[in-house]
Amino acid sequence: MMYEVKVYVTLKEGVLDPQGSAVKNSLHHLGYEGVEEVRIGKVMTLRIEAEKDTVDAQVKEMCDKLLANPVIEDYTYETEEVVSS
Amino acid sequence: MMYEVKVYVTLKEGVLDPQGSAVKNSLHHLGYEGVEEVRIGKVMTLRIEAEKDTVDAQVKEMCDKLLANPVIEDYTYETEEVVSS
Amino acid sequence: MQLLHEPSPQMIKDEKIYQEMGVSDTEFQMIEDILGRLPNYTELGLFSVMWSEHCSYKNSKVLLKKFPVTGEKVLQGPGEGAGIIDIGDEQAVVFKIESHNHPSAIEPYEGAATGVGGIIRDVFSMGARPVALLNSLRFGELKNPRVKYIFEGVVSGIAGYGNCIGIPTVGGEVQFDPCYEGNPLVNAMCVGLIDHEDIQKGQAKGVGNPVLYVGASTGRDGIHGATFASEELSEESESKRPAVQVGDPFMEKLLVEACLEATKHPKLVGIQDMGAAGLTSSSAEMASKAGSGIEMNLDAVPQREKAMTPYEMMLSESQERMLLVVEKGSEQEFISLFEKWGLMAKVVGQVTDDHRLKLIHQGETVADVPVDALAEEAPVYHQPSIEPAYFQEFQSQAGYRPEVADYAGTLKDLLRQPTIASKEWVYEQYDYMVRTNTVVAPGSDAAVLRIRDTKKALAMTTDCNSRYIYLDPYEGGKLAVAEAARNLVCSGAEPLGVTDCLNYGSPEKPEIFWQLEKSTDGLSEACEALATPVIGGNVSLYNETGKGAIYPTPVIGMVGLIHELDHITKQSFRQTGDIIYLLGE
Amino acid sequence: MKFAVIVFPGSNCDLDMYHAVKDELGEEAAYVWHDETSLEGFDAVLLPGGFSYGDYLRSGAIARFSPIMKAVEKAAAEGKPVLGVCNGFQVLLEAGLLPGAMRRNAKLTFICKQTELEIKNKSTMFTTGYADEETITIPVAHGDGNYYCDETTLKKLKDNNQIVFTYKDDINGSVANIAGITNENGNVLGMMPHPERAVDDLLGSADGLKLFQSIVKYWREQHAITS
Ligand SMILES: Nc1ncnc2c1ncn2[C@@H]1O[C@H](COP(=O)(O)OP(=O)(O)O)[C@@H](O)[C@H]1O
Repeated sequence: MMYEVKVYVTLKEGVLDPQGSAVKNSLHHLGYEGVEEVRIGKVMTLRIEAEKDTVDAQVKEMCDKLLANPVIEDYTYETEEVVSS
Repeated sequence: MMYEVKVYVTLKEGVLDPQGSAVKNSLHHLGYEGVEEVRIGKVMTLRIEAEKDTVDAQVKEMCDKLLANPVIEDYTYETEEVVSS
Repeated sequence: MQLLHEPSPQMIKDEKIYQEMGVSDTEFQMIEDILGRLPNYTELGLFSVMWSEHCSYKNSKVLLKKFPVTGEKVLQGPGEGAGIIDIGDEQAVVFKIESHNHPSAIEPYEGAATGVGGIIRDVFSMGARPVALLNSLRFGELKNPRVKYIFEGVVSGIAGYGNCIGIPTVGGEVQFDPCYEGNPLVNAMCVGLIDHEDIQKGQAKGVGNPVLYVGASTGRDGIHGATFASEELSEESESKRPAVQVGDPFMEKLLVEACLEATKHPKLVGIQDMGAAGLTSSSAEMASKAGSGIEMNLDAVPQREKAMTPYEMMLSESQERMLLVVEKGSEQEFISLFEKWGLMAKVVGQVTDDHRLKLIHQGETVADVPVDALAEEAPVYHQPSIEPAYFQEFQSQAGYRPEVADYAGTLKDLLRQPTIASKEWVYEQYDYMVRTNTVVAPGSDAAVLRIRDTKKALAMTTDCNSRYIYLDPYEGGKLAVAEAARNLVCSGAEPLGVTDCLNYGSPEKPEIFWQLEKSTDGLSEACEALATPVIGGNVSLYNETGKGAIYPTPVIGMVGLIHELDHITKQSFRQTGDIIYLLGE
Repeated sequence: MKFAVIVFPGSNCDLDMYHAVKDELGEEAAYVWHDETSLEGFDAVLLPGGFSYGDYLRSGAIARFSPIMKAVEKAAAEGKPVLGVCNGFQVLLEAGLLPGAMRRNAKLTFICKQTELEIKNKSTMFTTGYADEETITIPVAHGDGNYYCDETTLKKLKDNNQIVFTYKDDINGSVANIAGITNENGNVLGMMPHPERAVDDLLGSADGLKLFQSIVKYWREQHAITS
């Protein structure tokens, strides 16, 4: 079965995000004073051919091993079956 | 009102994604042969203080002006009201 | 199937679709005459890119002819990926400069990054190891937020590519002026070192020899302007089509190493990078130079996207790709060599003897055109030239002498000008030390790199004061070359030669063509006088926005040889008590 | 003494390491390709700077899965000197051989310049050659050199004397200005500044040479005892 998986990797709360602060400042310069915080993370879209009962475990493993660094990052993911047309 | 906005910025279809290819290859080496494609984008989480009827337009403007480059990137976003507790 | 989306040869002619590709009525007639029939869409595409100013120099050829291009030490003048100059001990220096102005204006990071990637390929395709990068940049005034965005993006793009690939970026220049607003200039230069015996040429010799495609797969990158919006393609998909290429410096790093290994292989016949006009220019030029032909099977071309048409494949400017011709029977050795570096190499065609570029797609011949017509026989124009009014006005002005009351204040004001101020913010983003040869880092007159295992060093610089050239193209042209030479001499070097990047407005305007004419006269004369031949370069015309043309900006890249490490001098004062002399008038 | 210089696809400072050891230090060195599996016969391991796998995803994240890393882990466990510089440091962090992680530089831009370092621990096998209170000049060249660790880890680093180098000025936002740390054992050193680029006055500084000389001195002493 084909799955489309979206993995969201974000900096742990408490870890300073220099990129986010830079974007926030730029937005303020552009006049968007209401922006109080910006945090920047990654979204990875994976297409995986896998068995229904293993896909979840596989994605979790990939995140733990490679896609996120647990020292500074958290992750969440969503899995969706791709219905071929 | 306080809003939490998630902006997803991804490379347009057809734009080379060297990061994604590198991650895909690495996942193959780790034994996840089923991974057929990886595309990497950004997710930006913004907290914005704004009026209900302007927040959407503001976010769209920010995306067009700063957060994404329409030449190579697409974006989508979700807006949610933050209920203070 | 997808070919159906393309207009028929008759439609192309009747509806003058060729004009959308920048081909004029007369040029279309020439193409028809050359082929003895109407070109199909793919063939027209081949001509349109090969006959573009960028590839054919049709408007600038008459001017380039004036440059002195020979010299005792010149091993390779203009005509190949990069020029080569002897530096003794069986070694030589290879260098070239190129522009990436337009892509940088719309996607500064990737535009600048891929500009760097392209010029590196020009140098290692000669068989040389790239040892240094330089650049020459022009932007509008920094007060404008869009300009600031472009400036920051360009600098980080240059840094991003050069740092990742591990070639030090050792020098350059930055100028800010309102004339560049909306049309920044991003010129990148690469310098390489080579042993004489390793010099390669981009030639497709030997009938039956296989043609190898190496590196990244082909996508729809950089096919723009010339594209025809067919009925089947919705507006939405059109807007999805990327006009700007994205670079992969990591892949190019592997490509450098693998190609340098390949150039040591006795069975390599020819190698060339796929730069502007990608597969088209590399195949047509390699065949034309060798007096041969090439037949390519497009189904074998590695493709990143689905259902690519021959037109798209031939015009794609996807980055990090090379074309090789190797001796028949050795293809597997080369494929294995590239595999070792994790790179894809595929046989996509063979050398023929019919002087034609023949393309096969899904069993059908989709293009069949003479290679010389593509590579050599583009029309040459001598545009009319008129002395602009502003020049006469400037000439008739009395010499201006500024009155300075507060010297210290004026000096500080000058130093505050972004064009004059320290460029540390820029060059601190470049890894200028990697490979540990950089003796004089950015910040001095010229950069100096030692040549390992010798007592020698190379000095290099890029220079151009476009305001002078605007005011007086002839004198300004001479000044640009002289400034570069002075920078080298002040570093302890003997100037060896020049590569130039001619950035101008539209040559179809007589006043602009006049600037081109006069300034190249000045450049030529100075190069002649200083015995620094022009061994290569690049032309970028049509640098204009609604507000007008940029200043004429012929950027000079110059390289010199330092015979003894002891001769290296820097710009900074060394110690208290040293005596200061002022030379000259 | 024989040094292994690990080469990942995308390593850039492999050559600089090699020449520093061969030409300036006068010891033996050899390149070891990332897909080898053994470091048999080497007395010390050097992980050079660069952009392994383009530093795509996170610096060092992909390289840590190279086959050679098992052998690097083994060498580290055996107490052999292991030095990771810049990208090499990032690989060691990702591999968990050193604590913490790297973020983008606080100002977001890449920084290349000579930097003043303070030596916080002069008794490691990497630093005995330096004099007391010596401030040294060694260049940095990195985009992701902003060292991070949590409070607990920082306390541990301090308590165990694992912080070896700090920047004199805050150049990239690193926690406690950390420029280089060792593991608990003291035989694995990761640092962002490039000692291999500071081994020749012609190129601006020779302050890095003592680091390599310290390794050799340590090894000679060990070797004299065991043989
Ligand atoms: N301004 C110039 N001065 C001298 N030679 C030039 C100039 N512009 C282009 N050339 C030479 O013309 C030859 C063809 O250039 P080009 O087709 O642009 O090469 P490339 O395929 O590397 O871009 C090159 O050898 C180049 O050095």
